[in-house]
Amino acid sequence: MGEIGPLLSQLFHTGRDWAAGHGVPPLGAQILMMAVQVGIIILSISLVPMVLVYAERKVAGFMQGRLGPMEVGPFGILQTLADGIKLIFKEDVIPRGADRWVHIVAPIVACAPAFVCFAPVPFGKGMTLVDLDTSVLFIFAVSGISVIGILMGGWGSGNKFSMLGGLRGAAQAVSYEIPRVLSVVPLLMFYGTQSLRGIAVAQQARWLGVLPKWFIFYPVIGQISFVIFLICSVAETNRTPFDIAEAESELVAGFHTEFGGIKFALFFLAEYAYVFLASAMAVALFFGGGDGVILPGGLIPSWIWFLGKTFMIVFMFLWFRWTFPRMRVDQLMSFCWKFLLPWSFVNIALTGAWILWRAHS
Amino acid sequence: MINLPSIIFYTFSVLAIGMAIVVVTSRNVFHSAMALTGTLGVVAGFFALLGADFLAASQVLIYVGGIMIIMLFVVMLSQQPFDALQRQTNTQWLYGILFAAAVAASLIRSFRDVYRGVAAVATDTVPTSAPIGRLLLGDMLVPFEAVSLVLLAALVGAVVFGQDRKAAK
Amino acid sequence: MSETSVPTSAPETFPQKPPEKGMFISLGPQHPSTHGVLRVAITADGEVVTSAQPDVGYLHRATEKLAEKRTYPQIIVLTDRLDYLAAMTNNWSYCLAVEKMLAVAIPERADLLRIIVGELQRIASHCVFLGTYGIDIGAFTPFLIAFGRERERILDLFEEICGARLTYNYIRIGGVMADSPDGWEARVRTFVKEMYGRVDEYDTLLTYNPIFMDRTKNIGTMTAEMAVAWGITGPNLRATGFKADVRKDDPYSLYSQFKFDIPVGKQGDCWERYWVRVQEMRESLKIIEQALDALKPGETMGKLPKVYRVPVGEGYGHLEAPRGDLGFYIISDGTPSPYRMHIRAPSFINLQVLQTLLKGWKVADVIAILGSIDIVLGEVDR
Amino acid sequence: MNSAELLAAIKAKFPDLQEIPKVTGQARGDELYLAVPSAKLVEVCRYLRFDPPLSFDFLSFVTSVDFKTHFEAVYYLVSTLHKHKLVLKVKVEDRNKPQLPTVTSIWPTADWQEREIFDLMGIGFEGHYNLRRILLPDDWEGYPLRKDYAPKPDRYD
Repeated sequence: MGEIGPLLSQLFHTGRDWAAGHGVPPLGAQILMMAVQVGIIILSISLVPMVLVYAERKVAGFMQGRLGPMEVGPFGILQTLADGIKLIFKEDVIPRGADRWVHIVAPIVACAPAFVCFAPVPFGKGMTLVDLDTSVLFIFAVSGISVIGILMGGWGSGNKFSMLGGLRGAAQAVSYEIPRVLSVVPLLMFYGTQSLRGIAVAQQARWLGVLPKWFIFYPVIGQISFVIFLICSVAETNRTPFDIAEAESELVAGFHTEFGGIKFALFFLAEYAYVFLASAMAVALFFGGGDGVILPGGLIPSWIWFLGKTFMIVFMFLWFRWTFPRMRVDQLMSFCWKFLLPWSFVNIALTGAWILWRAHS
Repeated sequence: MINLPSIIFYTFSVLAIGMAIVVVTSRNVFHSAMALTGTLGVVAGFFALLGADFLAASQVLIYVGGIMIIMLFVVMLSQQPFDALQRQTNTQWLYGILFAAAVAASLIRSFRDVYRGVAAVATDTVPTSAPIGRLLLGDMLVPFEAVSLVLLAALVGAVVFGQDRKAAK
Repeated sequence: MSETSVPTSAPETFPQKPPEKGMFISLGPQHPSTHGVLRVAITADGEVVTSAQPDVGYLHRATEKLAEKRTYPQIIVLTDRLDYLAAMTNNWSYCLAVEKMLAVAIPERADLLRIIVGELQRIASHCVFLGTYGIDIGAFTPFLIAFGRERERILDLFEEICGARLTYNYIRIGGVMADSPDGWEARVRTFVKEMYGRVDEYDTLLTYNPIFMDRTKNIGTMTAEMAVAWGITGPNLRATGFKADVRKDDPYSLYSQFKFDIPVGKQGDCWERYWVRVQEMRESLKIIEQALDALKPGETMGKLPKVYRVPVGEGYGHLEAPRGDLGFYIISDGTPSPYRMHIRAPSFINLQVLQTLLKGWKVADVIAILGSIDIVLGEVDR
Repeated sequence: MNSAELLAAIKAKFPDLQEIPKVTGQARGDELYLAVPSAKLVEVCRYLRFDPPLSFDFLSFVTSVDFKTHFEAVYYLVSTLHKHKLVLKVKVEDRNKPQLPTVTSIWPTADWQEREIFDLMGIGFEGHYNLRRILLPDDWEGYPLRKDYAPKPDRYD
């Protein structure tokens, strides 16, 4: 296995040329290839939640002294597939008191942005679908749309508990969005670019030829940034210890109480897609993207490095979930506004000082 | 001239106008708010179409992901679900339409004069965030900070008005 | 008997309807955190609870009436179904009452076996509390560790000694059902040794977790005076700093011979109610060890005729069940079945304090407070 | 205080209260049993609760018994300070309209226990602030713990 980025690029060029050679206008061929690329990304991102759900259940099982799914397929690896099939074929129930239209659209609004967000993620050398100049901002902006899906789910169910869950989830997501964006600002200042790929590539260097020049290894600023980013990402994805939006002991299941079948699956898909997205972003921002360590370059292709590191971060998400209790709403908010936000400002100031010092020396 | 950008532009325009009409005609406040969200999202699409990537992203981040969510919040908190499907418009809708039409006409007139001969669609997408940053923290620093001061004043005012009288004592 | 002969209307002072101001929330009877079929009618002004009325009775099975139609030994089976998480102590409490009336002597081995299973039962019951309270607060893993690992071990031990895992019917009037099987004592000893480490594990996982402490510290505080006035017993009372334990105050069985401490809290908040229970697990382990040391071969059933009559009169036997002071008040008219049996159910009496305890706390704390009272609806509704 | 001292202390204040003596051959605990007329119940309870040498601050349980000719309410009191116990027995003669004064103002714990008695035995408690059925449905007919209660066949019978 080598780098598949150039290979894919080659493939798309060949495909476009082939289509153009068979009488398809250039514009059409371009759109066709775009569609193929988008299709590939949607398919692979849809597969990710399946893997993550399986991983979650296995990790939870091992942490709780049990085995997790074992029945469907060897070691239960087909369990998620079976669950998916079950969910698709379930009856679609819309409660009588629900706002029909909002109820139906809500899962789509929650889920669709998750896929769009993967467009500028640099999965490896030459594996960035759209290398946007403002990709960091783009991801933050688009992932914010999902919050509306949560609110719609809360409103559209016509259920008090759902509405409370939706309100809580949205309030939490909007609040944590702010320190999350601010935690990335030091990186933007440091590398002078907003492109995820650009930031990842800029980190592919070594200190003294050994320690990778990843942002996480920059003393103080790197660690503060990463910790704030990680905490906020957990909160953004509504997972324990920040899962007050779906707190099952208080709100039954929060905003998705009334959703079943494929609509529930879409909410679920969105959650895991965002977990993966946040991990991928953390890798690109703080862990040098596809940059390898220890082994000489090229032995293991960059995309394997990237996915490996991403799954390490994903594991941290799972680990948090199965270890921590849930915070209370007001504690959650004060933690965000009185702790994370001031520290992210401090970190920006520190980074500014660092950059000034670097410029002067 | 039928090319890809113009097709997208007209699709977006139809969407934006259609949803804007839903905003003022829908009886369900929540539906109105949703339609407004859509309108603002399409505006971001226009920005993207013009090559203003930073503006497009900011539009989505601030309007769709921020302001609209706060508005939905207000709608959800202030209304009992589904018992208030009353009309959004009052009896003066006719004057409203006339006034809107007058504003639209004057805008179209002035824009036609100003932008005559200017291409509607930027052909090359140059990254805009760096120039915008330089502008905001360079030539435009004073207005930029003045605007933030206004926002701060609004924030303080909101806190003062929103404060519980009893709690203040 | 006419229906109108008894006043049915409540005085005007109590608000039957929720107050006009504020939001009405009906928590339950189907809700994940009510631990069964309990309904709490809450009125909240904003986030603050202004009134709370627990609504019970969804699981009422008329145990007291049923008892009037059964013979004394048959009633033990009914007691299993009260607090189904601590059936051993239910059996035991009932047997204490009947044995008082019969004035029968219990062999020492039977008493020690009772103490061992009773304290194991206390640990098992607190394990369930710990797990479910973790879930209430949002931590799922403690449940599967405490409930699925340690409690399972205890249930295995119970299964060996009496053949049942939930409704034991092991403690009988005059002694216990059967002697322990071969090697059972050694297995209990190994379990106890391991369990010390497991309780430490709970401390690292949940007890001293900062988020958990944030959620439960200084929440739902109760003073000792309030607790005594409301008749609260068990860990809930001890969490207020009030040192009260039937095992010490009114020693039954052989408890006066054992050395153990009564853990007490300081201010009776949710965390201390939890912490007292964790400490109690440790004390129970100490008692079990001492009881195992004292265990000598011997009879396990007192000298009772095959068919016996309970003399006319009355008896009250009570003991320290995992949830508090569990008592059975029995009136006998000399017939094979009791004339009247009353159960002093600690869950029922502890639950009523919610009416005042919840007032003034945030809606988000309701679950934390409700969970920390640790009720079993089988006992509340009887 | 032991039973004799307790009795003396209570007799000093309420001379006409009678101890219920233990009948030989019958089973009973070592506690002091007192018969209290229902008219004096609240007064006696208040004294028992707030008199420092007595201070029966803990009402362990309240229950009732149907003796076919009359009802009897049983109050089991414990002093957490002095560790002495006392059983009060109150006769309710009127089977048609059984009434007792409530002791919720002295021990709040009587709240639900009195409601339970009202629910299952049908004894009313004057002054109780929330006397409703607690365990049975609100529209239940009759009082099941009475000896003459005949269950009505429902749709499951």
